[in-house]
Amino acid sequence: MKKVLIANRGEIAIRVARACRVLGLRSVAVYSEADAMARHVRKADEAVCIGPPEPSKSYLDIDRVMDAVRKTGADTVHPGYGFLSENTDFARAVIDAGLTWVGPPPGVIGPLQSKTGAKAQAEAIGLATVPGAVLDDPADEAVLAAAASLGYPVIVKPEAGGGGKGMVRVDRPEDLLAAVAAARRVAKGAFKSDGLFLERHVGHARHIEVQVLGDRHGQVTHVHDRECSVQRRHQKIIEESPCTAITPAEREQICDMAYRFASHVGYEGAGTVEFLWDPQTRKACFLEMNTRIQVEHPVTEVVTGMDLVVAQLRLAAGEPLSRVWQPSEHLPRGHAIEVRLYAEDPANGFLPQTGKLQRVIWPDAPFVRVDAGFETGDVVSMHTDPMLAKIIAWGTDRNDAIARLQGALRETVVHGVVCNLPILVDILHHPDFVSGNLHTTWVEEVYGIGGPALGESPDLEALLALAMAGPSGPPQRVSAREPASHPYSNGFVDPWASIAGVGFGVDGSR
Amino acid sequence: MKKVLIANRGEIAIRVARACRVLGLRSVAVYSEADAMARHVRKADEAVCIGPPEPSKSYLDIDRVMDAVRKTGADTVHPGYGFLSENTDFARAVIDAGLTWVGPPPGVIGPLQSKTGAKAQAEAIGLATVPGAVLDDPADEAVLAAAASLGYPVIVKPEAGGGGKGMVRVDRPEDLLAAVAAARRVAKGAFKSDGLFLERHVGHARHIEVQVLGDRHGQVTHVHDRECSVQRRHQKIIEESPCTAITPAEREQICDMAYRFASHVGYEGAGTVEFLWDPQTRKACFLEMNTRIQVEHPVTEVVTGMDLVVAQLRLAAGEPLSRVWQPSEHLPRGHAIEVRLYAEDPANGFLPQTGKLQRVIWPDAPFVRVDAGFETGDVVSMHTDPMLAKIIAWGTDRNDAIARLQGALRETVVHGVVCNLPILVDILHHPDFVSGNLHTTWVEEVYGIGGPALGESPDLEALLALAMAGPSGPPQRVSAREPASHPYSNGFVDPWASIAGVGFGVDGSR
Amino acid sequence: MTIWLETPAGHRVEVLTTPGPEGTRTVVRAGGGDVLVREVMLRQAPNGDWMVESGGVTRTVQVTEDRDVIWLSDPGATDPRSATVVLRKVMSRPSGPPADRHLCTPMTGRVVSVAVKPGEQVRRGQALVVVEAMKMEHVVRAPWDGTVERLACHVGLIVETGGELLVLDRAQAS
Amino acid sequence: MTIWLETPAGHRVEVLTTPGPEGTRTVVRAGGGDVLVREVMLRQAPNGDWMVESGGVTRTVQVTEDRDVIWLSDPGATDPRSATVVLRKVMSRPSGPPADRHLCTPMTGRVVSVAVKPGEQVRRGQALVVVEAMKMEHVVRAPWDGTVERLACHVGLIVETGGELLVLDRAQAS
Repeated sequence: MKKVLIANRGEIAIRVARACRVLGLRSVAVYSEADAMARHVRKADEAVCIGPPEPSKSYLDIDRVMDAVRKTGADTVHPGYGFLSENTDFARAVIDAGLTWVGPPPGVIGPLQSKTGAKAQAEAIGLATVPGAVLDDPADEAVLAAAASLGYPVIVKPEAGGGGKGMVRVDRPEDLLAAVAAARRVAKGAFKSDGLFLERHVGHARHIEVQVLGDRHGQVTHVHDRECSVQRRHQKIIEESPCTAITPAEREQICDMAYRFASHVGYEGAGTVEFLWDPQTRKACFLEMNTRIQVEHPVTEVVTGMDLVVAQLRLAAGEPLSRVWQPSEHLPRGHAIEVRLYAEDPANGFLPQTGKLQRVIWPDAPFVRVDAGFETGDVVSMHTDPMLAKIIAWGTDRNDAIARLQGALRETVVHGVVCNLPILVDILHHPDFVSGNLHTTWVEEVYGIGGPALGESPDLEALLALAMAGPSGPPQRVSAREPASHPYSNGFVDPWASIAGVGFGVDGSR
Repeated sequence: MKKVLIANRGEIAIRVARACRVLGLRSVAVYSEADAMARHVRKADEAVCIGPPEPSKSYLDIDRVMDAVRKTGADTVHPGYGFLSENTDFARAVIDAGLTWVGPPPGVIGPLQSKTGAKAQAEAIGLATVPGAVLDDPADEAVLAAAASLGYPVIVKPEAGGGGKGMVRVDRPEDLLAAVAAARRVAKGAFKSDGLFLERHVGHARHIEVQVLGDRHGQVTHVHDRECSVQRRHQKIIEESPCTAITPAEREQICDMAYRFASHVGYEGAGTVEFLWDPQTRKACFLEMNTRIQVEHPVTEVVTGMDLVVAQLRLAAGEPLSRVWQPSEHLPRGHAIEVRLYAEDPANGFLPQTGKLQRVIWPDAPFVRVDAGFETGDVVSMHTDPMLAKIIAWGTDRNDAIARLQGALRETVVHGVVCNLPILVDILHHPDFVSGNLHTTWVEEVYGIGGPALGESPDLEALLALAMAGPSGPPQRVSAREPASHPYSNGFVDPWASIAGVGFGVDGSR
Repeated sequence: MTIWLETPAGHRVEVLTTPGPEGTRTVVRAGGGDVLVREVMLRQAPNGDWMVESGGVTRTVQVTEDRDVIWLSDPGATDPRSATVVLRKVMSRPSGPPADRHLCTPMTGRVVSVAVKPGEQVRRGQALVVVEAMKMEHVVRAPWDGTVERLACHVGLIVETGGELLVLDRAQAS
Repeated sequence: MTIWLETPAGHRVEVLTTPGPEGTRTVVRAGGGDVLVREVMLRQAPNGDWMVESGGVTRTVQVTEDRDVIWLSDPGATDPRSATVVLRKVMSRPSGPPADRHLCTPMTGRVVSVAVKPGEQVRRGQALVVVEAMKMEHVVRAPWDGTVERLACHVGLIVETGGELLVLDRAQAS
């Protein structure tokens, strides 16, 4: 193993390049034409263009990625998360080319791709699962009957989903068919499979997951738990480790469930077993297993001192688990919280935003880590995920971690594209969050689906700062009037429009 | 405690401001006219000018600093390191004004200011010390006799020293008197006291030190050890924790010596007990105690998960040690190494360099921390310490920490002012360093006093990069030709001069 | 030079700047120019930060001009939720807000379906157009009862945030 | 446009640049222009990084022009010790090296002592001037036997790196 091609973009591609550097491996980035200047291209040792802006013709095109592998002489492929990371065809193409695939073999990925199939495997070893029903009969009556048998509210989920895409909660029978149709369309587009299933909605449940690692020699371990209950649109936005809702005995039980499941499926590499935890029954139900590194892996790294991406590479190279993971050396210490900074408008239904980041300052403080995919001058395009960065704080306990993260977000500056920073700040100061009283629909219930009303009244301090606004002596370093240097930079978002309430469906005259 | 004035500058002032933010305290920076735009000014909540560029008329002027305290309504003063941090008059002025002083009381600082006095106190409780002699009789014969009684080589040290300033090793009697005269001049200028003493030079010794904490209620603890043997001009440039030269039993013994000394002197706040460890005898000799936070405190923070500056503030506020420090929660884990990046020319006797930092990129990777006092555009002036930043890497073991630090230094870019990055990189790859075979004169012995010959032959990769050098289509972002915006920015250093070997005492024609 | 700015809450303030050797003297007034909010000196640091001095005390903020808005961040703000605010230049704004009746897309994306035709009558809440970006669908619904006067989009069109999708007349006295 | 650069090891290379829509085509030659080192395309990223493309593979380096030198960093360099090099523009250098006999200060600082007078004869290694900065003393010694022709400094003077301290004639056939 000498040269690793990273079949991804954004912060995770940079994260993998850094792990390569620790191990003395060269890294190769790939990029679509929209990403020719992107930060992940600049942070790798080498980079190769793999096609036009549309992911389907670049990051998702197996042939183009394999061409890049051949061109650069990479001997190893790391898929990151999303894109081709859980694609068995891609894994097989890599392995068939005689290269090292950083992830479980296709024979392990495949069966876990089907969420209902994974649930069946969990049930086979006695794990509880959330009651659900496969929508294999597309007839309206069959769909309605399936939902009725589970009882409302239900959640419609794509069989091959990820990132909350296509998931929708349905509270009343009259909304079901439209929701199923929309979900099929999204699923078809996003995952090339319109298979759907229903799951009973568990009220005020928490999302708890367990990191696992497996080697190529049959050894598997869990690497402790994370909680990811703060979600919007069924997508995690704040994650932490450890989960503070459960007792040590419950934690041990959940971690053991994950260990048993990973052993049962013969897991290799890094993966995550996800559970829904019902605070009423205090029971964890198996949800699914993700066969890749997760967005939220840093909180585990920070509390355990374990570099999971380095571990992925070492395990893929054939090292035994016992050399990579020493349970006694990597006991969790303290508490870690991660926030995901998205280019999206929290005041406007969390809709993704695009444009040029005119000025970005990431925080930089002891016990704070930033995994950023963007910096000043970079462009957020409409073709790919709008996550700008993850900011992770560690503390001796949860309160300490919260205080450090609050301080870090104060120092965070994102100008030019509206992002979810204000709502992250608000959540970190919310009594429910501070007391740990959270569940997967908490954000919606507290802030509404349309998003919160934030930042409406700048205080005196802000008015003082206002004085800055005038054109003044020294030249402005950052100017929006410089000619667009990139074909996608004219996808500019007028932030004023959203703050003033001028948006879709609102009378433009206010 | 609501508002903390930080009587310092550079990275430590920023470090303290961040600790304030974690505790919800407002921070106040002070600055000399040379630092009006400095990064520490920009990172504090408020800032006040305290005088002209010369430190003696600003950072060292107690009246000016106390004026700033009154003007801003600060209720607490943190002195950082250097400047007034160990000045008993300043501590007394703060306390007499009814404010909280973050540090030990003057009655503790005072006796420890005298290095020979501190050694006497150590001897009083049975600690070994390095043989030495006070030079209270300035007569040449007395000085020569004192050195002769110790045996050469000897080290001339200022009584009230710090940062290696004024320290000089003398190998032969004929060099002694000139060295003593020079040391007196430096000591007088730097510490306002020309008191000197001699110490026997211990060959190939290691510098081991122990962090201690004490509360206002008589409780003291040690917070484990650090090693700082990589030094140039008697100043540390690479520090790590833990020290890998000693056995667990020896470590426990050294930490206990530090604990006993700190208890004996009734220590309060954060401090460091320093030892010289002789690998021949495997014995630790007490050197001195520093009554402030140290430059190298991050390596302890990173291995223990203990925020020492937050601890300083909490202890100063009167919290008991038991609330601040739990030995079982803060056990050292893994290994941490810090490098100090100085604006100095390693190829030219490590002479300090000044000028404008035309472009700076600090590394940013998991398990890497950067405490930076400067960024792009900032000016390094001749009036103050040329330390640009500290880069700290943590690893599961020493090799892992070295690999991470090597990777981080690869990503570090400093353009515009010559700095010691090349020698730091070289040291981190040196077999002696990698095997931990170090001592306090190792840098001098390996690289010579004049500094190493490094970066003489860029390889093919660099020649490729060379192609970049042409003036080209897109406008250059960074240009040295922009008019100087700061009165000190014309202290520019022509880096070519040093690389081409054109410097002091060398025939200019080459 | 004088400009007027509007805060997110809709307050208007006048900003008068006078460059000088010590920095730019800046006076901020509110209430139609009658109320002095603050008088400060401004200097820009090499990294682009602005240093605001008032009464001998300096604070540092980040400011970015971007077309007709100004992004302003103050890490030392008392309320961290308003650490960043976006101000609108009200006098110098090149064009007015989009006219009545024009429905726009709130995000950049591709039009994946258009459910109405010109001349069609629609009810408030009815789905008109679906825009997709990053695999997420956004349904544009009618904000009032009315008649589709004109379509400004078609399936497959890439639309940018604020781009017009269609013109919807208000229903007459319905 | 063509410029000549000198590497730290003293090698000279010719750099020929031709701007175009795809980037700047750049040809690097050595050996008096006879040896083609590399032909690449250059583009600058928004953050100032330069992207170097050759044979469809892109690498990223940092470049800063500062007067007559160019700082160049390549984080992917095979030898990390030469990740940063400083190159000299040899043709465009405004002035030659300091003339023979002129002794300069290697660091910016204050002159704290001057041990010689004009006309004084000195031996190689003799201390001439002491410069102090950041409480560190640097002793400027005679690099050869000779005669002090002229003093260009006095005690208390602030001198900048490379600034002349004195002129020391070489001793005639001594």
